[in-house]
Amino acid sequence: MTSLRKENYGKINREKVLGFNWDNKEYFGYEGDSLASALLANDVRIVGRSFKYHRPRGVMSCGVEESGALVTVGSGSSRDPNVRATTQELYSGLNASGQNAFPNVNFDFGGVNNYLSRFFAAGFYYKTFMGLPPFEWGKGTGIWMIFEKIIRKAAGMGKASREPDPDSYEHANDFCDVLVIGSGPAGIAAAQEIANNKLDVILIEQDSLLGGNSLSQKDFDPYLLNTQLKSSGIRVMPRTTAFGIYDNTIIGALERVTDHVPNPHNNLPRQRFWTIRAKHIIVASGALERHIAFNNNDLPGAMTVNASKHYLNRYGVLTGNNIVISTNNDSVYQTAKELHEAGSKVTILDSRENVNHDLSKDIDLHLNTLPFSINGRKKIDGIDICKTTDLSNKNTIICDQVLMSGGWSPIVNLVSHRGIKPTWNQENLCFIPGEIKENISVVGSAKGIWDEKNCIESGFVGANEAMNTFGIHKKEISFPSVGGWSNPIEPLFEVKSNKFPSKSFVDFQHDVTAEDVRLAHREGFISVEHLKRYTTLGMANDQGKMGNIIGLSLMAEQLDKTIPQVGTTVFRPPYTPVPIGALTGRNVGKHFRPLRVTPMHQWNIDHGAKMIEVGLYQRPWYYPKKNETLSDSYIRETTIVRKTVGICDVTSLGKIAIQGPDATELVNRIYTNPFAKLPIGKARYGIMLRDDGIVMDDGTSWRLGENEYFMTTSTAAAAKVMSWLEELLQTRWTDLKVNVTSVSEQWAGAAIAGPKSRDVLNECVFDPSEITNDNLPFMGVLQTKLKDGTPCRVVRISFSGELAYEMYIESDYAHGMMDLLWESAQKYDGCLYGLEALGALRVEKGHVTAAELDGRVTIDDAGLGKMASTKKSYIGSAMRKRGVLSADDREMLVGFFPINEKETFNAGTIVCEKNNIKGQGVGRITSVTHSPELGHWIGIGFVRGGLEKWKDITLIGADPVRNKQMEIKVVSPHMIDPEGKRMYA
Amino acid sequence: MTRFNAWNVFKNGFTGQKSWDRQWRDPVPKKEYDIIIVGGGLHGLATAYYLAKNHNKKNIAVLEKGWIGGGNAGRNTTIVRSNYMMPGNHEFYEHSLKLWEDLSHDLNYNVMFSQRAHVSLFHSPGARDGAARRYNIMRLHGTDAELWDLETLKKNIPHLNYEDARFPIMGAAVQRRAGNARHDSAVWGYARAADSLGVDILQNCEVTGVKRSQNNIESLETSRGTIKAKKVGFAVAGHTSVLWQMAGLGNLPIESHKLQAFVTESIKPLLDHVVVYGVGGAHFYISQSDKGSMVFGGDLDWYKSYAQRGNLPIVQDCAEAAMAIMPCLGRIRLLRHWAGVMDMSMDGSFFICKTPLSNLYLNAGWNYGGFKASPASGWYFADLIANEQPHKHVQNHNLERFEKGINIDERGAGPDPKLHG
Amino acid sequence: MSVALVQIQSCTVDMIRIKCPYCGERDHSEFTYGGDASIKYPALDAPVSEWTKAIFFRENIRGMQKETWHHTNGCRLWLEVERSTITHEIKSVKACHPQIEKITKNKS
Amino acid sequence: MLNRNSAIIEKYNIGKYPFEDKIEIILFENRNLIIQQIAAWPDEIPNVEKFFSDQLGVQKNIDFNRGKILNNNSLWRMEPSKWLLLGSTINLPENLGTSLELSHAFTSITIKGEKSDILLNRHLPLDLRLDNFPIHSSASSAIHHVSVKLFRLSEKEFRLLIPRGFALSIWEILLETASQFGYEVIDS
Repeated sequence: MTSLRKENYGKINREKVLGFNWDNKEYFGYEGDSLASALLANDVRIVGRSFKYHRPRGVMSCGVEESGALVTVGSGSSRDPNVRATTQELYSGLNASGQNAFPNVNFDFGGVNNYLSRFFAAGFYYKTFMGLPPFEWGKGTGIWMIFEKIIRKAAGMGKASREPDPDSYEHANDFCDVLVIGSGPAGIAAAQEIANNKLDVILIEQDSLLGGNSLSQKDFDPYLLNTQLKSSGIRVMPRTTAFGIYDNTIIGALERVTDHVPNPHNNLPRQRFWTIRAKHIIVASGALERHIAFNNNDLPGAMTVNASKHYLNRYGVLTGNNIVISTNNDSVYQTAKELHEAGSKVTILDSRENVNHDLSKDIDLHLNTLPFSINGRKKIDGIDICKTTDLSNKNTIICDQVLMSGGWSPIVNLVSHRGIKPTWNQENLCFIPGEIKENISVVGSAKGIWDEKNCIESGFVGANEAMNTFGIHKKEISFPSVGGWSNPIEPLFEVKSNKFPSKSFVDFQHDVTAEDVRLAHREGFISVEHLKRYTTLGMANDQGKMGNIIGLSLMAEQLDKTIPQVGTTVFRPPYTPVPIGALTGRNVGKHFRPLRVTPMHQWNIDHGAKMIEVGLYQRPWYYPKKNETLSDSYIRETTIVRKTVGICDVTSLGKIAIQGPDATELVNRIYTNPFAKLPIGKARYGIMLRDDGIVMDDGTSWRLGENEYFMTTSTAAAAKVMSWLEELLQTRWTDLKVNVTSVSEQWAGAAIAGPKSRDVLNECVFDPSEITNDNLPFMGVLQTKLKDGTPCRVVRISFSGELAYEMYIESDYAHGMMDLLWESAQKYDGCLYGLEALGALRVEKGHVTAAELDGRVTIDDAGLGKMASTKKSYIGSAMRKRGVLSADDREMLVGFFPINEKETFNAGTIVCEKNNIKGQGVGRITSVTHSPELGHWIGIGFVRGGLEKWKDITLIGADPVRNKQMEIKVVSPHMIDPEGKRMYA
Repeated sequence: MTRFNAWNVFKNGFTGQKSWDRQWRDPVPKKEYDIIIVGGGLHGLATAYYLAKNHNKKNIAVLEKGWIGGGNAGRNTTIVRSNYMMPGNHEFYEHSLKLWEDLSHDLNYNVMFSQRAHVSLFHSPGARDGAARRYNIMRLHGTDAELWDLETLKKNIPHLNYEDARFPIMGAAVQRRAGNARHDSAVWGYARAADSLGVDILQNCEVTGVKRSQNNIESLETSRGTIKAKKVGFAVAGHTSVLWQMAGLGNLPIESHKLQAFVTESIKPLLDHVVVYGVGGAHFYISQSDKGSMVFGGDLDWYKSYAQRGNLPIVQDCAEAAMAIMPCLGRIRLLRHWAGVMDMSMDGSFFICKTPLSNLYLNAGWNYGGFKASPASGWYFADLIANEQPHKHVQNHNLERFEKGINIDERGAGPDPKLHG
Repeated sequence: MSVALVQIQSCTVDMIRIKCPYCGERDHSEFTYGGDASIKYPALDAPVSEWTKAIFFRENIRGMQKETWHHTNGCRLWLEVERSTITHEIKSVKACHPQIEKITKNKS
Repeated sequence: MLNRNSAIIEKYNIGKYPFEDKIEIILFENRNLIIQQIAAWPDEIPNVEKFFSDQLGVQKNIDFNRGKILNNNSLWRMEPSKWLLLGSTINLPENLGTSLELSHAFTSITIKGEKSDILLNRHLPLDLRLDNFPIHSSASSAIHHVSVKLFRLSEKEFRLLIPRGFALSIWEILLETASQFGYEVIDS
């Protein structure tokens, strides 16, 4: 193995030697190296395998367009597949390996595909694998799925870790006057000019070093540039890729914070996802050099010309000793000179007839010459060349590297994200950005300007455009013209081979060849999008950065059209792929959604609560004593509530303050039942309907004063009801003088339920005489004080059917209130109860909740038709009885008992007639519980025609997904104390 | 036409792939057709195919304003399932799934339907019971459906977030026969099969006007000239309202909303099922394509739109959901995302029905369900057009159901199209 | 025409910013989309046919439409936004409530 | 009266948490802050403004999204016809509008220090550059899907009002982000 490093070249720090590991072998590079340059310097040529044919691939570029050197970095949970070696900065201890190969990229069994490639033409998998070969016998998907398993294993590129990503990521926002994307000569000129005019400039550069293509120049100093820019007040963001421009001059950008650091500090995120909102954007994103499609143009050692210049001048790596450059344009001549000066033998094949260039005699220049086929298997042994006029007459040149330049493509992706169609420039054979109507300017080679001086000039023009946005008007100058080569470029996209199957690659990673494109055309895939999808051209990780234009030119040739007639393909964000972790930021794990807790959350946990997620809330589920299961626990809690008293956190209910002279009118219009005559100091249970007459939510409203109500909603619908009231007041009923304010967070609430609840309350309040049956009757409301003087609100309300109250207190006092209540309740052998017991108690009473009100149920279905006033109009009153909504055979709320009282059942069970256990059945069970009082399981749910129809008829509860089936009977949903004696006690 | 099979693939390997035919012709529009289907997406192509195959109709054209499959057919996450429970909906989607099961053979085109199981996670006992209701109804219709407890789930998909998930995973509702398919090949397969039965597929043929009498459509103005038709079917999800207005028919119970889809870079097999997740306000589904990309999607983009483009906050939302169930995806990179325009109906269910015009038929309102529905959609729509009577499974899938109070709302979300995502 | 060629529109991604008349310009993710602002809701006691038309049958405009947005994570105003359903370009924003609209009009 | 209990007490660990020996953020909770919402009927806004001038000595009408620091309290205009009075309560005559105490609805946190604006911008999509968000500005927005209200007290000092039930979750995520700058939690 030889080092290809050249003394006196490069911007690497030779003082700092970095050890790294490639495919389990130790190598050395320098600070400032990319993984690609370090591998090249160590003469590691095969670094990857292609997607389909598993052909050996080497480094083919020096940037984000790379589609050959895709590697895996790291191991274990930090394993990062499909990393471009060309953009991965080298660090000490970097551990990288080849991928999509077994056992390794140097020798890969998958390489056998290469020899079978004649069968694997575009779309071959649509034509076979359906059934038994050779004639696809069979039915169904069985045979395909056997093939699929094999295909899936062979496909894919790198292997992902299955362990959680250990790193953190974050989102970040910024704002600026002008955002400049790219720090090449044009971007720098623009940024400096604008900063000189006192505007706030952010400069984004995807590389670790500033300079863009200047980095390929021998004497360029990126460190000096950085100092200069910072001193002019420019906010410089290196290692940051602008991957998309969105509406309103907003960009999305990815900053790689620690990807180049050996052992990053835990406090630092690995990457940041920036959303930057600018007033003007200057795109100076540069251009990419294209390759040329010809036979074997993918062998390790084949590379773009500009890449080899970068490797020489930025990294001090001379990539070949005997180099053949194939071109159709002028951009390669400077590189040829420098490669020659650095010690390589250089031969140029120029497809043009006449080229005027001052070249050293030691460089062979073949005009009118095309590359025909590269010779070699895993490395380049030579190249067959031929004249443009005679493809059959070939000469062979011995060489170890082939550089290609088929022209340059401005990076129009970012502006294309804005829907701006690129236009084809035939003179320079490239797409350039179309006319832009937003505050976006494109400068430099991204606009198709090749000459450095003109690029700088264009930067100034872009700066002027940006400053116009801010009303700063400078002397008008106009953009230099597109292009800038002294000898015109001539089309050279593909050199047709007579060999079959052809290995003229258009899209390297996906192994799409020129023949594939022609086959797709023959089969009728004549729109660009069809072609793309059929061949997978441009759908690899590089998104066609290298191959798209060649593909288009081949398509145009087939159709006998010009490239612009064929169209451009879609440039979709992101420009370069963005890790899902970065998109997610800190919203991972337990922070996926914010946790909402009640003010007595910690109190509940301290008192043994097991919690359960309810929307964003965590609520107490049950309070197990030692060794108790969920069902032990809720049955005990339910029993104690019915026997003495229990206390439950009900804070999660939505709470809304309704204030103003029209408060009564509002409440009366949104509930189905009348509220107009509710006295002060009383509460009422109410149902709200949607516009279409279906039940939306239930809750209570308490009248606190002449013009003031306190409304509670269900936990689930709290936010929805709040927005709904605001919508009604701001858009439909704008004449009502009412303010609505969410006070869900202001008040903590506890239910105190059971025969002893009044005794418990009496011990806690300042004046026990207030809490009597007369003074605080059922649905009475009291604003009072606890015994230490803390104000509180008490309402007598019951969802358990027992004598029960709810007490509300300002949230910061919630712990104190619970201490008081609990201390008192313990004296009566009371308990704390959770959601499960709450559910059991309400099922016994036939109270409906979200499990029943599923958005299809009418107020009549729910057995609450009596609450629908016929004397007033309210939201939904018109629609609630339309058509079949008032039919007799609707599914109506009922209770269910198992016939065999030892039997249990589940919610979600379908109710069927005995001899017809299929289809939709005649009903369903929505909520179930064990009823300690009745001594067996009970349920509520719906049955077609209601209780009347099915009384005394045995039905079947079918629950096949849980392998259960039982006989059941229909009963009234009010299963305990149907007269409500206890509630009014 | 050269049949697609291993033998011909092998033969062509030696003959330079020269004997493959065009997969569908590029005919010149005739002056008149018996039946014109507007819309060259999966639904339109499938309708034409079944009209020709099941009903022996000749002289059919499919009009496509761009290139076939360029709308939602090519912009979805390719999930195929039949876990619907409302009357009619279930029968319809189950029929569709059955058609998918043999579609490759039927069309002689590998649509790569992979019955890898659709796994719908639940996170609370309430959600489990809600799923049980749906999956019980499936079972009572003879469709496969099961509930997996946590242990079974862990055994099948070991690398979900069972450790520190914000909403702990408790189990899953599973349909094993469900899975995903290759969307483009379904389009091309239907096109090729329809074409071989004589259907004219007219691309770049945009309907620009509708010429009608009081009760009838007489002809369609198109970018390729006037074309007369005896019967016309609309199957242009996302743009139904536009055509409807063009035909002078007023408003529809449909709003256009957009839905995004995402793919990552290719990786070696990581996920062998379709996994679905809906909790904490998120709605999310993910699977891995045969090529190795993770394919995922989430909620609608919140607001009405005809633009085939997504918005950034939803991209972030979907990424969050992806990480929430598969925290190993952190380093996997998003490669592309795109959006499709959905025909969101007021109850989340579709329309296959007659219209106020005697020779116009409507196929619309596919909401999220369009891709999986396409074989059955074509099948029942062809049936409707041929027999002029709706099949009993789609008898309520008409425009009158709202005034009649007939509820086939799978979600119970009410008349707000954006909530049916 | 012998071939089907379509000039493909480039794909863009939205980042709608809504100029709230009270809070100023904000990302649309702070807002909740309401719906068609041109719907005239019938009287509460209007017949079923009128309500059916109002809540189920929508114009589904392709172009500029008036729609409501709620500044949920902001000042909680309901806004009437004039927005293109094709380009998403916003032409105007104002508060729905006429009196609030008057107060905010001169400031924004 | 019962003892008041902070919503973030469980994760309120007073102390210094430097990063690379630096501390660039200081955080503390403003416990027991009195918060009152005053909502004017839209046509009474001028009278409410006069009422503020009489009762609180607010000289000039407060513009949208601005606040006024008074003696022991401060008054902030948060919506076209709504203000928040922090630090005390007043009695608004019923004909002018409604008032409502919300002291327990929010957890108030002060964030100050060299990187305070940068920390906030990690979570808030608000332009906090001084020209665009001058001292005594306010804004309503959201952190991590949760509605918050932000006040700028000086160039590098902000106050956040977070809905109480979400406060612990938001506090944790803020500290997680702050750890890259180094932070100190001081007594409230």
